[in-house]
Amino acid sequence: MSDLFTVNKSPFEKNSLEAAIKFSLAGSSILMIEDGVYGAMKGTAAEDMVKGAMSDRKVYALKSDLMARAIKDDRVIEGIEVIDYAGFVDLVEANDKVQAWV
Amino acid sequence: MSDLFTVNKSPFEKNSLEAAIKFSLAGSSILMIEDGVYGAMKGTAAEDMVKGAMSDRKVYALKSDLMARAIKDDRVIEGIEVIDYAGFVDLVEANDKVQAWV
Amino acid sequence: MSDIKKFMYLNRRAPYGTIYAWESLEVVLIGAAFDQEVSLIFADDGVFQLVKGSDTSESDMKNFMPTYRTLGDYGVRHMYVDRASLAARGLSEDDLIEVAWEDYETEEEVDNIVEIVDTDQAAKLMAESEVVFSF
Amino acid sequence: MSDIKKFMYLNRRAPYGTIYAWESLEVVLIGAAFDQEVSLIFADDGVFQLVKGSDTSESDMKNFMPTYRTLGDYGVRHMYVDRASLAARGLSEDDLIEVAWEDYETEEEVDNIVEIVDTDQAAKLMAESEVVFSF
Amino acid sequence: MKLSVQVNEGPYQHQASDSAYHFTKAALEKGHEVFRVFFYHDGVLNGTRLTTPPQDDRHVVNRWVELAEKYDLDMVLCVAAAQRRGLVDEGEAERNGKDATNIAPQFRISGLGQLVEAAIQSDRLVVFGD
Amino acid sequence: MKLSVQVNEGPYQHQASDSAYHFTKAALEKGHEVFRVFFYHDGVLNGTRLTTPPQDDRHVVNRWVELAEKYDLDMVLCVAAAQRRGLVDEGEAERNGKDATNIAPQFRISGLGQLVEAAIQSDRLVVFGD
Repeated sequence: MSDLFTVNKSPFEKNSLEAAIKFSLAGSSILMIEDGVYGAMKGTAAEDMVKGAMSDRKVYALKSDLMARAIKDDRVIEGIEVIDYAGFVDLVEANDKVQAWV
Repeated sequence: MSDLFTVNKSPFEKNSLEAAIKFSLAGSSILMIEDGVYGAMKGTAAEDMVKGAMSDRKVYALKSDLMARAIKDDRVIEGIEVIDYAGFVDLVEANDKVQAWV
Repeated sequence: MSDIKKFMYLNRRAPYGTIYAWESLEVVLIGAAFDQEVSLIFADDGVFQLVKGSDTSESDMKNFMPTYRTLGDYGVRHMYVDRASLAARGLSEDDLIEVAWEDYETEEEVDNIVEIVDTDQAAKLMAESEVVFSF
Repeated sequence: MSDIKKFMYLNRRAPYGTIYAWESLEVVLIGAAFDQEVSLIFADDGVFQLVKGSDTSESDMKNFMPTYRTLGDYGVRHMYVDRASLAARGLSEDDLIEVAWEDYETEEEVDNIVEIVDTDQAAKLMAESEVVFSF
Repeated sequence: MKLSVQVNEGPYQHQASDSAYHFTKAALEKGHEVFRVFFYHDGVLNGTRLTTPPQDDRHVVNRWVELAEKYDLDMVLCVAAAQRRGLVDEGEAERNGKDATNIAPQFRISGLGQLVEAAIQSDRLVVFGD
Repeated sequence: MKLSVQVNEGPYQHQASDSAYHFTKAALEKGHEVFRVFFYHDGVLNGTRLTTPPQDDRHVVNRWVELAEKYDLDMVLCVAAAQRRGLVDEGEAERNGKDATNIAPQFRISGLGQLVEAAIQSDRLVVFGD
């Protein structure tokens, strides 16, 4: 039993990422899309929260959204997996269901 | 020189109220409307922030929005002035300009 | 029977400021025709949806609060509320509406299906659902 | 001369996730025809609008980042960036684009009108403006 | 006082249009001059005559139309925002080869310059958004 | 895998419709079945044929239409949401006394039951919103 949580809000603006982490069980996957990918950046006020979640959850970020927001690979927190839309589809298939945390 | 800041977001969901307080000078007025009126409630996690702002800023909340959200007068932080739309218009006139913090 | 799924409606938004709370309710009402196992969960600002005493007479908006009280009649079996979200907003169980439920076949009755749960329990309940509608 | 006002465009949203950043720019571009005293301020997630290196080739959205670099030609005199907002996002001045400005009459030139300011200064700058456009 | 109002969100989804309406109405009732109401972003969607809200709910579009009729209000939809979102009058339909219009009476489509002009001409600009 | 997709925001204002489109396209290209794309809330505004976006930007509506043509996609606009927001087809125009329609080809207007049915019939429901 594992779920995919999508998060599309900047962690500096809205509490969606924080909430998704809080309400996700260990073993869940979290996928950052749209403005949610700001949560994948190194060196921000949200980094500790994200790293904490990564201890027992898998975190992904969508490549095209990172690119549009000028977040290069070397600015992405290590351990976050960068995927494209095909990878997004695979994640949806690999998990039991998807929960959107908007 | 004094400005009116309008805030229409719940302080638990978005950082608009916090930002409006941070970027407003002493002597400014802050008007809570729409979901922003949740910031006027007693006993919440945002109460200290609001009371801090009230030391040198005047805080208002829109009556019809408080009513719709079931925030009765006795749940409103003391010192916050509850006004109607006519009062909103008067505030706009009394201040040099209005800044919307959405 | 494989067509009976466990539905969870996740409500994280305050009412009135946006339409999501109301249009989410509309799905629940329509969904009653489909005989699924339906629960609602209220977290973050979604807990404000259940606070009693809403009065829209001066805002000219439709007051949809009474609809929540009827959800038991629309096949909703559980309405969970996240305890920490309530606490952060200075709210307690006394501030929330009560929703009754009755099984007309078995005559089983429940006075109030609104139940306050811890965050861990809320997370488990969502994990055990088969579909999560997010609003 | 009473028709010359001090305009401040307040930008607090990230680009692309919503259209506000781009449609705000459109106002600035059109507004150039009106010869006002125009400043922009970037705070909270708005600071992300000025980060260089945006690449929308894989997202099929219009890349409007180049437009910011031309704002000096559209009568924008100052682009202020809130220091604390940058710091919370792990960003520094090096991450931001530069925008040049030239007065064609006096031949006065400024290499870069992007200026990082403290929150207090940002508050003062907004207070001194006569109109604040919020996006 | 001479006011202008900017509305950034469409009807129903967000309360912004409701708030803008009640504010504008209160200002007019107090005798203030409203120079212009400018609809930007999704705000242009307030100007469609094709809505049919439920009978037990307010009619956001018609309220604006009636207020404009009563007070001779200038209600402008931004043309660029309207094109992106499918808000069309006769002129736009002709220019862009559309086979229908959906603009409500009392609204007109014009350029962003109308917002800048409103900000210059008015004592206050009040913005309602999401 | 059999998928359904829910879109809660209109075109351009939020990226949600873009994300939903790219996701749906990727799923179809991988050979998955998309049972239905359901447009709810402001999402119904994706279904208007009256948009004319700038030439240098993507055409969000036409992209959906072309995807539906290519893959025979079922794209449903919620009727209640559509009525509030002025999205009208022939039947709705007749029922509500409207003098124009604005629905784009490939879209159809139907009830919320179509969303519930999609959730029941599909292996996964993926929601894109604000």
